[in-house]
Amino acid sequence: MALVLTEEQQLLQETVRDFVREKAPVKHLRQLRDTNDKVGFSRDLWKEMADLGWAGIILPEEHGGSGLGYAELGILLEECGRTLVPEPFLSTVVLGAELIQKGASEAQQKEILGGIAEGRTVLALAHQEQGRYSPYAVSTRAEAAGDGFQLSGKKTFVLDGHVADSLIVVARTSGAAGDRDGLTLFLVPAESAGVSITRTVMVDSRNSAVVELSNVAVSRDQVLGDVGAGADLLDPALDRATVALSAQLLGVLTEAFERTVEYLKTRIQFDVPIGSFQALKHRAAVMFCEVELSKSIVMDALAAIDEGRENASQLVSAAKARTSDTAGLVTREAVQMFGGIGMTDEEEIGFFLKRARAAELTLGDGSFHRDRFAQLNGY
Amino acid sequence: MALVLTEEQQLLQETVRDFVREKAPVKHLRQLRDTNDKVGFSRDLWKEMADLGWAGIILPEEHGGSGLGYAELGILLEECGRTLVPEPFLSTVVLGAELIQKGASEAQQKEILGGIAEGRTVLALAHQEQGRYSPYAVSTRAEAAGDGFQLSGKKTFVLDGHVADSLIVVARTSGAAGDRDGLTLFLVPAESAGVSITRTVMVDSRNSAVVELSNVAVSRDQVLGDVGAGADLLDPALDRATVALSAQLLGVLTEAFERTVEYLKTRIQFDVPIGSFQALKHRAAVMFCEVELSKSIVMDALAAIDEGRENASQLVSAAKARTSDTAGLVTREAVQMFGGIGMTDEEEIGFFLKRARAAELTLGDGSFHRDRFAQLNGY
Amino acid sequence: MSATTDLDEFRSEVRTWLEENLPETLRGRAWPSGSDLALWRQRMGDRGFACPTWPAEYGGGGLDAAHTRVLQQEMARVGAPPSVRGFGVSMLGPVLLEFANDAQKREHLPGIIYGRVNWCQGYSEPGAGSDLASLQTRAVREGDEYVINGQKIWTSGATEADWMFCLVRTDPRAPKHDGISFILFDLKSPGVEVRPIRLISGASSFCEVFFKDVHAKASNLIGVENAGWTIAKRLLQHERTMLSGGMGGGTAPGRAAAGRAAQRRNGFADMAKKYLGDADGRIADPVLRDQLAQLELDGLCYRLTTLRSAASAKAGQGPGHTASMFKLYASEMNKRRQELTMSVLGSQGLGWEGEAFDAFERGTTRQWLRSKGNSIEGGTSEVQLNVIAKRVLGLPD
Amino acid sequence: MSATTDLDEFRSEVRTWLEENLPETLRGRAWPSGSDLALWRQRMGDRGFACPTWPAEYGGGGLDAAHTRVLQQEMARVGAPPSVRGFGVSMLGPVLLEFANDAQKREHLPGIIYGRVNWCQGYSEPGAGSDLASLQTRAVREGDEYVINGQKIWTSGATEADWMFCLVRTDPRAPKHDGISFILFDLKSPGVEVRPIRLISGASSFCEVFFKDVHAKASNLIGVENAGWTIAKRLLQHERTMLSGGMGGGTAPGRAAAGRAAQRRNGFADMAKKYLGDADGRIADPVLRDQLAQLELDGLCYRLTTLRSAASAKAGQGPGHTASMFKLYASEMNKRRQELTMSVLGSQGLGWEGEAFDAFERGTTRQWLRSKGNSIEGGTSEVQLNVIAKRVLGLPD
Repeated sequence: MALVLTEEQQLLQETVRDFVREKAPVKHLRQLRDTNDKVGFSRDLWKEMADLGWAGIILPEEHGGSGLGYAELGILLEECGRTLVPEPFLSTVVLGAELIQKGASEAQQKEILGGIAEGRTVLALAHQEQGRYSPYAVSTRAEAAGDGFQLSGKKTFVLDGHVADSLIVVARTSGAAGDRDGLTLFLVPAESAGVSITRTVMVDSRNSAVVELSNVAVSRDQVLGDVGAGADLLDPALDRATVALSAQLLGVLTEAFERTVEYLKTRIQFDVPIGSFQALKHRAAVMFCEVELSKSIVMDALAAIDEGRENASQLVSAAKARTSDTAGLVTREAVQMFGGIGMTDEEEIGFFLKRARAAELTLGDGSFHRDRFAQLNGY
Repeated sequence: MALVLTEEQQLLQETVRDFVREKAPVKHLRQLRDTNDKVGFSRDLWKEMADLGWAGIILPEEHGGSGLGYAELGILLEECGRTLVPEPFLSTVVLGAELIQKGASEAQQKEILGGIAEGRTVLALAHQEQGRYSPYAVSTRAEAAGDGFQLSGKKTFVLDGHVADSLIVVARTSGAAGDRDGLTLFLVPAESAGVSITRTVMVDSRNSAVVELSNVAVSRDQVLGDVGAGADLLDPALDRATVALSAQLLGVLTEAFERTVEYLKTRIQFDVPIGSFQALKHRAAVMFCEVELSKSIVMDALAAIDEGRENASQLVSAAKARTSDTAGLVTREAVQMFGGIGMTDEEEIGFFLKRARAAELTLGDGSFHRDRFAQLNGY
Repeated sequence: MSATTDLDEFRSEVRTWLEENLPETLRGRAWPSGSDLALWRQRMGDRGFACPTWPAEYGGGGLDAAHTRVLQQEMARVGAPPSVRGFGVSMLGPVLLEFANDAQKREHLPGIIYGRVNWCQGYSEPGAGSDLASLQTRAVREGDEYVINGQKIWTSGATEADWMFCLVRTDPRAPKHDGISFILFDLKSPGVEVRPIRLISGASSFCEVFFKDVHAKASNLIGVENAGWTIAKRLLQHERTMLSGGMGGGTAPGRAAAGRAAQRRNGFADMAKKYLGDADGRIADPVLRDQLAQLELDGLCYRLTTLRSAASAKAGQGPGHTASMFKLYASEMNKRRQELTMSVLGSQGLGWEGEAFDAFERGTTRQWLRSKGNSIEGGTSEVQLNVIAKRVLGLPD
Repeated sequence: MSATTDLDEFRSEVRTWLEENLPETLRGRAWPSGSDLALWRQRMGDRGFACPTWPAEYGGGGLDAAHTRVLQQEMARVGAPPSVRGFGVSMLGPVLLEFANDAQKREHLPGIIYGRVNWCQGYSEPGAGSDLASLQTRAVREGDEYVINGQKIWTSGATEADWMFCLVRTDPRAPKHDGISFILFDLKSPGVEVRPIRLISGASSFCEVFFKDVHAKASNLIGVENAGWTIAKRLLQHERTMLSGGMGGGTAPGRAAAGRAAQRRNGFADMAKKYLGDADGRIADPVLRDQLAQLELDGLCYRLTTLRSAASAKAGQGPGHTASMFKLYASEMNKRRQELTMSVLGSQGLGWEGEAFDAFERGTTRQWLRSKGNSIEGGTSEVQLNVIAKRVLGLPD
């Protein structure tokens, strides 16, 4: 069931918590934002994290990884969520590592996975083409050309796209937008001719890019998995990224909730702490229940991935829907309860509101995952 | 705009209010229920109401009516809603009167409308065939037979069906369930051969019946409106019945809200009135807003019918959606705030909960009318 | 001998015992009755399996959590029903074990263990709902008896009950929490009148109980006179746990509950398809479908949370304040479920009696109404929210 | 002469006057500026049309509600913008008319009428938000001046303002509501420091304003010393009315607002179809479509309620407590609208700057964040709920 942490896991949790509170508090993100940092995260800090084994946490030891599971990855990301750590976990540690492990040749694996584990290599998945998340709505074409293919199309919301060494591009070798069949994944160095990457400045001050592909020539070697069967590779990787993001969101919402409860105890109005007002108490208690439920489903969905349970996808969708919606509820209530000060950029709670909304809209929001949950449950 | 009552309308409101509080309080409905009254309302009381001009309120004076509009009908029904008056307004005064006026021959009108205005004649619309409201989902067949037709099918939720002198049956002369075209309305005496009517005992203790039609022979004279174009007759009548029901619901929800506020002021727990608890205060204030909004849309939708405004259907759907949902909110909160006593049959508030749910599911619930509102607004 | 070996041995012992002692007619019957039930009660009581965790000296099994779990697993395996249930075993018993004196335990526990005495709970009064401590039922000491006058309400099962455990005011001048006592008496005593309560959902097992000069033996007062409030609160915790359902006894019953819930869920989706239509395998109404998915998803998260709570709690610990969360969430969720069912059924959910509605439809109407009481009985949702805010979150008064 | 004839004559008089006096460049411009605006302000002020309901002796138009409505209709007809707006005309002016002495009115009203003086509001403080009366900014009488020390926050437009109307504590020992005064002073006075506030949505017109030994003339204290709380409350009512938007002045502006809202609505549906797809004329996502319909329906009911309220209120009556309802509902509704827009846009709603997002998309992000302040500024939603519960429903403290 894995609904309680083992002693080793508790130790990991404490280690991560202490590290990020000291080295990557919310101030870290604020500073990157205010200095218009070109990278959008700290390469030095990323190296330090890699040295702690975090960049390769789910990679096998032969590739320099820690060989741990999603339960541990979840603990790591939950703690990173608490301080809004912007380093490239989702793009590289989860999506990149998973797709390369499952889809690349041994030589490619050897080269790239080591780089990931050492914090040298950053990858990005170039997938989404429109605002609303819809995994098979891919129009980017991969036309056969000589021995290889030519890629053309436009990708948006490519997480960490502007600093990635290579992109994993989802393109269509057959079929039409919306079809599950006919997708193919390509490993494309960012420097390739015809690739144009523009960083986009996002509300949550994190990294994202628009990628334009104009007749980008790729060889057969650059195909990950099988031609036309990219969805078989993509689906489980997206599930894993989704549960990882849910764990991060769990950290975001838990921290926002705890900060709000603390504020309710200390902010004085009408000569009493505002947390003594029953209406606010009840709203806080309602949030508490939602936070607890979020924690449970995230832990179980992580365990389901590790155990390879048949219903893992359902649990993942439940986790993303629940954490997305709870994070929205908690951060909106947080800003309201902080009052005017919560509206200022100076106060950190607003960063949580922004991150919660961005993460909600990443990899499918509550509505998307309820639909998927219903479908997987046969209605 | 007609968002305030004229002096005449205020007078009508007071007259109705005084009458129903004295002669038809909630006790009236309770007594009918507890005695398993075969009729389900009081014929004597209905005669008295008719003498006051209520049964023919929207009928022209030539047919013995009062010649008033929907604004006045709305006032009447709102007050009747406050005490859950079970007399046959919706079936006879609105649906029956409208359909006969618009669809029957002059001779039929003369005969039937006078009977309605005098409180002698009760009509019922036999329309719905399934639990969820869907106006064109009619499978009952009207097969051509000799000079006339033969009707076969089964109707549910026929309001006042078991005491109606005649049924207005919606049947299909062509097309398939769901089509707007091909519906035809027939005026069928309840005593006709092949008509079998079974009263159903409903949660809100009001009248409803299942009607089975087995090769019921009807003549051309019994057709209301044009063959195959029944929807042209039905649609405006349903709009009118829907806004009338919304007005009734407005009364139900307003009364339930006012009783709840009163209870909050008088029920003592922890040595103070429970209405002094901020959480309950806030919930009461939220309800107040919803009640006020409900009142505004009902008044405007009634006026839109009277004025023949182009967007009347949109306003009617808005009114039904809003009053259905507000009545649900208010009556659920009412029972919760009344606490244990609200769960007993002895306390009257439960009657409001039951009526609110039944009225919500009559002529389309909030979800149905939001869908219709969106469609009529072009999205 | 290792712990595992010990448990394995116990398991085979239980298995054999069940094979020999479970009356065949009771197998798989959730609510057994008749003479075989009497036999089953006798055997389970004698063997100490009726109340396995209670001390052996009072007729319990004296088992620890691990052995109890084995017993429950083996009983579930062969479909053996519990021999006793109700207020006695789940609420009064634990309280007697904690607060009663030796003579009282010896007098009352066997009646519970062998299912000989039906208990009911005399707590709420018309003026004392959420503010239970404002109760007014008076008990005046006269010699070695108390004389009781007043009224209780919401007494579940009073028409069937033999005895009542009851909160009474023994000192009307003390602050309200300091003048309450916890006393037991025979419901057949002269002066007791029981009247069933009709609910908005129809007949119910709830009653009003009136006391006119009812005499109760002073030796049946539990704990110290005027210190009954402590006992009352502990008993409410047990009640909350019972009402939130299935999160009490470790993971095994939790899993079983999850299985039942899953079955119920599929039933809901099928029912929704039947009433709303099926569009390519989906419920045809997308808005209600979204609401159902939200409800099921919440139910899943809720059940996982009860399992997580049980896994976190060390065996033998009493229910913590999370009981408030479970009580709150479970009752609000059931209300949502019933509302959603009504929306799905449309006018077919409005039937009260008669053949025009099938049994499921008629049941729906009643259950919808009955569910409104979930967030009132056993501590209102507002009380649970207060408890969470204060005890769990530490928000100030 | 009948009332109607009188109004008709006035209408033609206004029409002629507007034809002759409205600078062509200002026609249809909502936010005019430049030298023609100066001319327009002079003419409107001279004619008494800038503040038509204010008494003529102080430079107002002295018009009743019916004539004012005619003036507004005629101005709307030719697209004439108001010549003055802001805190002076909508908040301070009415309060001066009610509470100031003759000399104060003569000194300050013309500056408002001719748009010569920009006013800002010194109310909130870091420790005094919802509990405004706990404000700490001190004003000490020294001769014919007050010396002010302290800090204000959320002062809108302070960087542009000339003068401030300000709540100060003049008696720190009195109960908190009884030691407050309402005073006016020049923001260019020595000792005033203005710092703009950066919001979560970016730059804003809000400021913090610090006072260090700022000298204000005692003759600019409005009303009686220590009795400023009454004025403060009245002014908050005017603020609430202003923030809830469009329900103040009878049906004409209400209708115009309804028209604008309808336009915005269709825009929303079209936008939703663009981002979510169009399925047979419907927004392709049925769940979001349902939410949009609910929002629009609520908006419709809300606008009708403002019209009903205006129709019920007799002309000339001040805003009643329904202002709380409108403030509450309008701000909560706008928050919902912004949330829904974000859901529709998906990741295209997450842009902050740059060309990858069009102007609408970037605006969406900022407006979503900015809307979170709607339910905080001008009295939080919680304060409005308290007011409704107490003043409208009469629930006890």
